[in-house]
Amino acid sequence: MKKMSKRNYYRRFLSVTKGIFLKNPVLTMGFAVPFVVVATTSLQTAVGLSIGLLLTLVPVGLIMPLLMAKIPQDFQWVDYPLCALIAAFFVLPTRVIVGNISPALMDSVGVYFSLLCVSTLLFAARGKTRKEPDLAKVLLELVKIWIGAAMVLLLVGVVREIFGYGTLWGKALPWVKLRFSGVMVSAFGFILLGFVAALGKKIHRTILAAQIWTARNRGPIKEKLIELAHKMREDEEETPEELPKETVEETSKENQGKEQE
Amino acid sequence: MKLWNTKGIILEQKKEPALSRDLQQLLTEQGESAKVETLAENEEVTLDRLIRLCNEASIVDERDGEPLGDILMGWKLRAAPKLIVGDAVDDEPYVSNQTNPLMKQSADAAYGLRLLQTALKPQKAYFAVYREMHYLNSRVPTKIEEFVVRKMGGKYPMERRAFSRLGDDVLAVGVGALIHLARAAKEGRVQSSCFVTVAGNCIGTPCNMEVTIGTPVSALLEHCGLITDPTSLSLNSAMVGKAVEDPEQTLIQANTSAVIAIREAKKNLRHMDCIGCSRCVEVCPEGLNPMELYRATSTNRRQTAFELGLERCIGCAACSYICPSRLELSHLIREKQEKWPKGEHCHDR
Amino acid sequence: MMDFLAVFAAAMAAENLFFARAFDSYGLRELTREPKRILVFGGLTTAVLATAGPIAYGVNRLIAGSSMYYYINGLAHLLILVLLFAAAYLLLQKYAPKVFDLIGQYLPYAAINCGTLGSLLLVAKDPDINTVWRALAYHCGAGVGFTLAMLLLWSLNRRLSSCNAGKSFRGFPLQLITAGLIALALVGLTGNQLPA
Amino acid sequence: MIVKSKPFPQIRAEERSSLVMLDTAIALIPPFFMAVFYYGIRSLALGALTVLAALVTNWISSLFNGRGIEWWDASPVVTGMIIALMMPASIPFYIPMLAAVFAIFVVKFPYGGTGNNVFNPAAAGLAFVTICFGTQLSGYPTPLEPLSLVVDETVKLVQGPAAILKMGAIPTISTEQLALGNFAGPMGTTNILVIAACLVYLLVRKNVKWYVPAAYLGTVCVFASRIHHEDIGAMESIILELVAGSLMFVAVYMLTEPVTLPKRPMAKIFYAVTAGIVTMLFRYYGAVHYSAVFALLLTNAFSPLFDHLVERGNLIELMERRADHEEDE
Repeated sequence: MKKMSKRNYYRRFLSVTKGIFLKNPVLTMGFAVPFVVVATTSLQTAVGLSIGLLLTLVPVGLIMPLLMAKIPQDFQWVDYPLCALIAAFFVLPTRVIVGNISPALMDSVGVYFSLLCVSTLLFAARGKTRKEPDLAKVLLELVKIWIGAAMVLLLVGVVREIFGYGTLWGKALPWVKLRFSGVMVSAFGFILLGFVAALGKKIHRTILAAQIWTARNRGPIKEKLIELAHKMREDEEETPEELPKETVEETSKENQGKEQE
Repeated sequence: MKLWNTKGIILEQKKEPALSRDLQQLLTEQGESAKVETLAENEEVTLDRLIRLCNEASIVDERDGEPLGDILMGWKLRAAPKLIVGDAVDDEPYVSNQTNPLMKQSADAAYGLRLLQTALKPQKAYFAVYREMHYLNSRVPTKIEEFVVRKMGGKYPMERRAFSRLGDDVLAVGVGALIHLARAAKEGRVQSSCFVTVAGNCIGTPCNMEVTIGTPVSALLEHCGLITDPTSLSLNSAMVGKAVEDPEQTLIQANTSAVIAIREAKKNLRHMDCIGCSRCVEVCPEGLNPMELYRATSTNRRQTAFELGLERCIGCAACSYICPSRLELSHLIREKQEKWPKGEHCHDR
Repeated sequence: MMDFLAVFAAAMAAENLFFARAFDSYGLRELTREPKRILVFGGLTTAVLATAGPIAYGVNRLIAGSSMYYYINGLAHLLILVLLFAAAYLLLQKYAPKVFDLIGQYLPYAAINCGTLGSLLLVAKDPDINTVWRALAYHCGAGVGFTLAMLLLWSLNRRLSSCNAGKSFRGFPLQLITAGLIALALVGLTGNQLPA
Repeated sequence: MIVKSKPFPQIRAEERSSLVMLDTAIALIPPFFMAVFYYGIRSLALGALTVLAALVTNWISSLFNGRGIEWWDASPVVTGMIIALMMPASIPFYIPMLAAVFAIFVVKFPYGGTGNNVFNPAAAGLAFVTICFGTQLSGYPTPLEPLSLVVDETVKLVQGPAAILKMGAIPTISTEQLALGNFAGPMGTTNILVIAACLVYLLVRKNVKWYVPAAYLGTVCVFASRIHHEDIGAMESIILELVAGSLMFVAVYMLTEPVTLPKRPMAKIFYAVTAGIVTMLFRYYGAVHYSAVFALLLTNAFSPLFDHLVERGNLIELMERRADHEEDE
């Protein structure tokens, strides 16, 4: 069985990049939604917000464990507001940096830049790295989360800029004839994010299905099939935003039964 | 609230031509030999005497298949019923095995009801037929001898609901049982036959028949003639009957009310997903939401199904009948109702 | 009074914190799982906003003239929220332990999140809101609007889980698309303008 | 002989789903005739292209869903026809087609296709293009001047009475013209007599419950008679509100769509009344025209909630009744 899982490159890839593709913080957990849905209207804003995210995530992740070690047990509840305050301090220099790159950007992002210090992504990352004593591992984890979020930000930014303004990074694209001002409203942001999330799930499922298909066509590899069925089940159980659990269990049982036959 | 209370449906009755045809007979000889003691000319009719008569003649109420003697035994311990109803209410399509004998053998039916009346001394006694039959060729008489024939209205499924609405002090006896009671009292005949409707769009001459209990279904089909091969063959009802797989092996029983052979058109197969037209919600007699129940059961969401009242479904199949997408709503809901254990286990997982 | 109601209604519907601004808190998926949680959470958010709103209005008046306003504005408002949260937490813990047991675990999430801070910052930017009353009305409306939005999404959950959607759309993506379509309907109130 | 029977019941009612949807499509044909009469052959081309876009998108998305192409599914036809009829006759072809694509691909496909959508596809499609191309949608050509297929700048566009009402003025249209629908407006929504006749057809075919449009229009009338311009009476105000926008059209074809309606009769009435209130609020305070469409879209989201509340009421009632029975025994 061990050999099998080593040979399964897709699974190894997913476990190494956990937080980027599997368990993406924006697409499956719904963190940092306001920035994706409303604030990201162009590639530039996406880049600016990604920098902002990185510059709040990493310092908070590195400073908090050191600070919390000094705080007595009775006052552990300051964890949450402290986190926000530290992030707010780091938003200040970020404002200056990003503002220097493009002053117009700060206007279009508006209050959302200040909100980086209270984003749910920050608190979620904090909750994940809280128990981890090794700072290098914390850093790795945070960077993975950041890449996952930044990817979605950039994707949404590019789509909205092309369809909304007909430009990319401020440069006009001559082949875009139609402009939809409607893609700038929050409504379209929600819809776009929903479709991106569905697309991510679809790709994941397609790869899994392809694996099962190839395994089936390669002769008597019953164990492999069972293992794959298990894996699919694990994946499904890991993501809490699936259907109510009863369904998942029953359907996966059915799947298993079918595959064993 | 009455305006919105649209529970149940009025089915297309399709009782003709079986209802207006004469009662036909398909009897084997063997049952004729047994005799019971008849009622003497001036004998006083008491409840005990009637119970004995019923038990000796083994008369069975065709409404639910219980011996009539047992039913009367129950009334011996209670106060006299306020009302006795000779039940000839056939609310299902095709079926007319109570109304037809009431019209063709009305003397016997009235005699049977009279016997019960003298024994139990109720305030009132009458016959009841289904009201939504006004478009039929044959008129049901308004009076049979001294008994009024009442027309009971209501939407399918009405029989059970209608009688429970009349109150607790009511004794309802099927017309078939009344006729057999009269025959036992007059001629001393033991009940060896029952009344069965044979109908459906595959049957050549649909009719009501008096059949010896234990005759195979195929004999009835042969007698009435099949035009084409049926796609479905069922006992008792086309809505919630019992499916017959092998007509040679299936035998007529005392509570069999009909044999229905239907060839279904291809357009009646499922051709679409639910379009949310809410017709099923309007017809459900229990006030459930069949479309949501169907969705919950077909995706195995047990907890939601119980929240929607899965255990209250009575399986009347009104939802499946009305569904314009021809989904098998009632079938699936009943299946899951049996498969999943009752309420206690459905805690939040 | 009419003025109060008008600002309240505008903040509740047209500038709904969730649908128009997409301010979330506590994770959309987790929050909309049961109505009790939404009510506790929404009630707390509204209470925090109603208390912090007038204070923030005063503080904003004080610091508005400063040359550093652009930079300290966000930090100052966050500080108000943090102090308010700390005070509420300690007071509740000491004087009302029963209430604390009930809501203590939600208090940090409800007090410090995108919704509360965003609402304060929007009021600070808005030139129309020039009295304490209006600020209070806006914040109450925002809190109530957020609660109603979450309740609406919760009521749609059962309908969403019963529909015959493809496996990849099930769950979170479908919820997002639904929220987007409701937001689309609310655009009819505000017209096509970018939120600041 | 062995007979394998289907599950019970073995008899079925005559009504079929495909016919139910086809009925709505049939009821949409008369407004199209009127559109051709007023604006020429261009309106027919608009309708055909929109329907085609909707159909093709639906086929593609049902392939994506793994259901296979359902040829007999007439609901995209209805969606396309509604979208086309709500457009000015001079609109460029791509706008209604885009609305149709959005309607099917965003509002219907993610939810699992026909019968599962929570929102009215046509309403969402119209809302989307209103946001994107608001200015092009608010100018209408004058009726009885047939348009050629290619519309250039020479075609004079005027404002519809709904926009004039919204600005606080009173449109000057004679009653006769109002009844005939001979005034500037979307292609199919001005002919209220024709729409009323189609409503009768739908009522006779039992595809529409009479109390849904009645409750909706009743609520609108109450609002219109209470709040109106000083210069006109209550009656005039009601007529103007009903005729000016797309209100009647929405009430007959979009509000009564079975998929998005609540399922319980009582919930349907709540829903219709809410839709009426929201429509009028959008008319008074909204920023866009087509206010009825936006209001409908918002009310759609409440439909499961109403069902849930009414069902809860029913359950409580049932339990009480059951408890009474047990006490009696």
